[in-house]
Amino acid sequence: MIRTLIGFLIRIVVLVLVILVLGLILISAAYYLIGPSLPITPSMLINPQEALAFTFALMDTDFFRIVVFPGFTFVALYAAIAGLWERKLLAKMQLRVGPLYAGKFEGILQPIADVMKLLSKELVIPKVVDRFFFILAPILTVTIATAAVAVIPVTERWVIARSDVGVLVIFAVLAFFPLTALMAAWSSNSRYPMLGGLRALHQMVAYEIPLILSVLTPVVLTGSLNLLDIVEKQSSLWFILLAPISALTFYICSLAELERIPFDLPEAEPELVSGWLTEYGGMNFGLILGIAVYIKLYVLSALFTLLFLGGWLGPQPLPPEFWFIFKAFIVTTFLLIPRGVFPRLRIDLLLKQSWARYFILALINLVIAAAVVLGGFKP
Amino acid sequence: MEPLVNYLFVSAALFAIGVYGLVTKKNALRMLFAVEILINAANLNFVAFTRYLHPTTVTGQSLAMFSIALAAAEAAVGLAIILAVFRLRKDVDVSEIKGLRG
Amino acid sequence: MIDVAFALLAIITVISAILALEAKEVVYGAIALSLSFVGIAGFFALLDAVFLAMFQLTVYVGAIAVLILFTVMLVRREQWLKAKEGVHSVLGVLVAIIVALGLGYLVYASTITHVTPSVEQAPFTLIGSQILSEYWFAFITLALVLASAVIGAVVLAKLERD
Amino acid sequence: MRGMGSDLLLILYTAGFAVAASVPMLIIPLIIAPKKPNKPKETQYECGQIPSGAGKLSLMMQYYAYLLMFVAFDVMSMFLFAWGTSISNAGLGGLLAVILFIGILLIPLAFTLYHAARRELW
Repeated sequence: MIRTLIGFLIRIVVLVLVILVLGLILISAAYYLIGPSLPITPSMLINPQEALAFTFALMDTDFFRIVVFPGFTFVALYAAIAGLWERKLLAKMQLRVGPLYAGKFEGILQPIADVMKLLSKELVIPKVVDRFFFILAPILTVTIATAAVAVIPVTERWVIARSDVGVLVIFAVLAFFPLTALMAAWSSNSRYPMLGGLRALHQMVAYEIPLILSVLTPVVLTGSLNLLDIVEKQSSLWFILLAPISALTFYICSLAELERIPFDLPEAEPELVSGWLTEYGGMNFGLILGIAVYIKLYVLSALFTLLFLGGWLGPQPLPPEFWFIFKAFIVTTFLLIPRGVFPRLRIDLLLKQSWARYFILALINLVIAAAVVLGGFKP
Repeated sequence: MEPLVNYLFVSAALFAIGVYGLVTKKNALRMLFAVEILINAANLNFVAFTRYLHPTTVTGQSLAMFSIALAAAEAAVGLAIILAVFRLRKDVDVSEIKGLRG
Repeated sequence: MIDVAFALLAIITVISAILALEAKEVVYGAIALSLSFVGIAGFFALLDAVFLAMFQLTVYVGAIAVLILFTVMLVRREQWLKAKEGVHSVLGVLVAIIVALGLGYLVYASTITHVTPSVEQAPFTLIGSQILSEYWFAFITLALVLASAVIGAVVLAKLERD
Repeated sequence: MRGMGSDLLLILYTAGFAVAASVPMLIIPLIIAPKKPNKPKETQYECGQIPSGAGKLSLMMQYYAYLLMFVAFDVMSMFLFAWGTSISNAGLGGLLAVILFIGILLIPLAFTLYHAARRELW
């Protein structure tokens, strides 16, 4: 009794120390990065005007963008809200209640409770795994997913990297996911992960081509790979009206890319336990499923919004940031709904469908768009 | 920017590594790796020369795109051959593959 | 800043290329090879060929590396351990050193290598027009090559039952 | 005016921050979580059975044709991106060349789909 109590206290003390050290490292890194351009003076603590000016100046730095608004914190928050929304929505669709107790009202604090639970769980790493790649795979997955966020503009002002090849950057980033899935599957040295990983590989690979081709239609219509340009050109007409088939293909293929029902073969619970994540537990699992998958969900719904729904364009009184997040959230909801409705496909049908149907559909709309552009249409 | 000579040195180093792999390895997969490294070294040269000598054209980039595309075709056929041989002989050692002679 | 990036990329690319050939397991060799591809893409980005860098990442890392990794996993481990490695290792190192020295001498002796880079650069949109105007025949031939490569690969990979 | 290189550098910084944020997530459980390893916990999961045989198996040979096809079509789609960014310069001739390009590549598509569907071949 006494020993467990002392052990518990020691753990708490160590935890506090670690958090302090990490916080100090982060703060000094932040100071190193933004300090030269923004002098921090002690008088800010007293003078609110100066502090406000400092805050506004801070919001224009790359550091703030990467860490807070269109960057990591915003996306992590979006991921948490989307996760909770998914559980509540599916519960309502199936006449259940979903998360209910955390946070008094409809379980709104459930994401925090989940993170706490995952953080306090033992990190079980089986003896037979290849440790280096087993631990590397979740970190790599989160890193890659976050790298895609950098080129997604929320508005004209809130964007991390104004890349001229933004669309291609996203596809270059998406190209890494089969590799990490395969890495996780192989290093787990177990049968369910291996089968799940191979399924994930085939599925991502099969649906990437229709996805790329459906994105090509807005690119052909605007002649630009810059996501900001593509949104600008939609001020009169949203591209979902010009390229409905592409929008549909993009939606279906992003369901497959996200491994959601009806395409969730890689982690089909009744068949494969948890697919290529079977050997992962605790925060290892939380990094992939809790963060990376939902960041990917955000990236694809934001991409749909930017390419087909006019991005941040909307009626004036409401700010453009609101319109973007609102549209992206609606697309996210549409990506979540099939989970409550559809059964799961068989893998040979899934692969065949991708090439025989969606590939051809995307090509048809592409040729139509090219004909429209060459016919003299300027969006 | 770096002087052109540094890019050429990196590309020469990669080329030498590729040649080394082709000479020493008997595993067909490793030889395929070596070929990919060789192609990458060549592509690096294409792009570097165009960037430094003819900066307003993109000929090197176009040629590098064709070269990458050919590398993709080569990888597909090469891996299929390796797989077929492996199924036939349960082996990927190229010096053991003598049964293919007509 | 760029100099540091160049040095890092050079180290990563060369070391992972060596690892790709020398790693004990071929799976790790394949992963190192894909890291080497990423390094080359980084060089392309440094050379202001961003479109090509993304092309390299998508095709090499997304397609070729994945295909290689999958095939490596199909070819079982016991089998590839049987393939004897490094039979001519002394000869190989010698040949590699000779090639490296020869190429290095050529680079060192030539005069064009000390040109200074100009600030102006071509937009990547020229690539498409150039491929479709100047190299349209190569473009169509490439389609034929890819088509025959896929058909040939499928014929090779399937079992001959019929 | 920002150059292209700095854009990619910003993407790298974002990825770097993701690493900096996710590594502590793996360190904190090492400190606060209980650590009671036992043998069943440290073997791989096979529904409660004692695992036997090789874990690294590969049974998905029958879909290899799709992977082979993917390599060619990935190249095709990236070339189409090169066309899409310069569509007005390429003009009608460019469109015809691209349609011919796609048309030629539809032959291996049909061939591969036909052969991939025949299960006895793989």
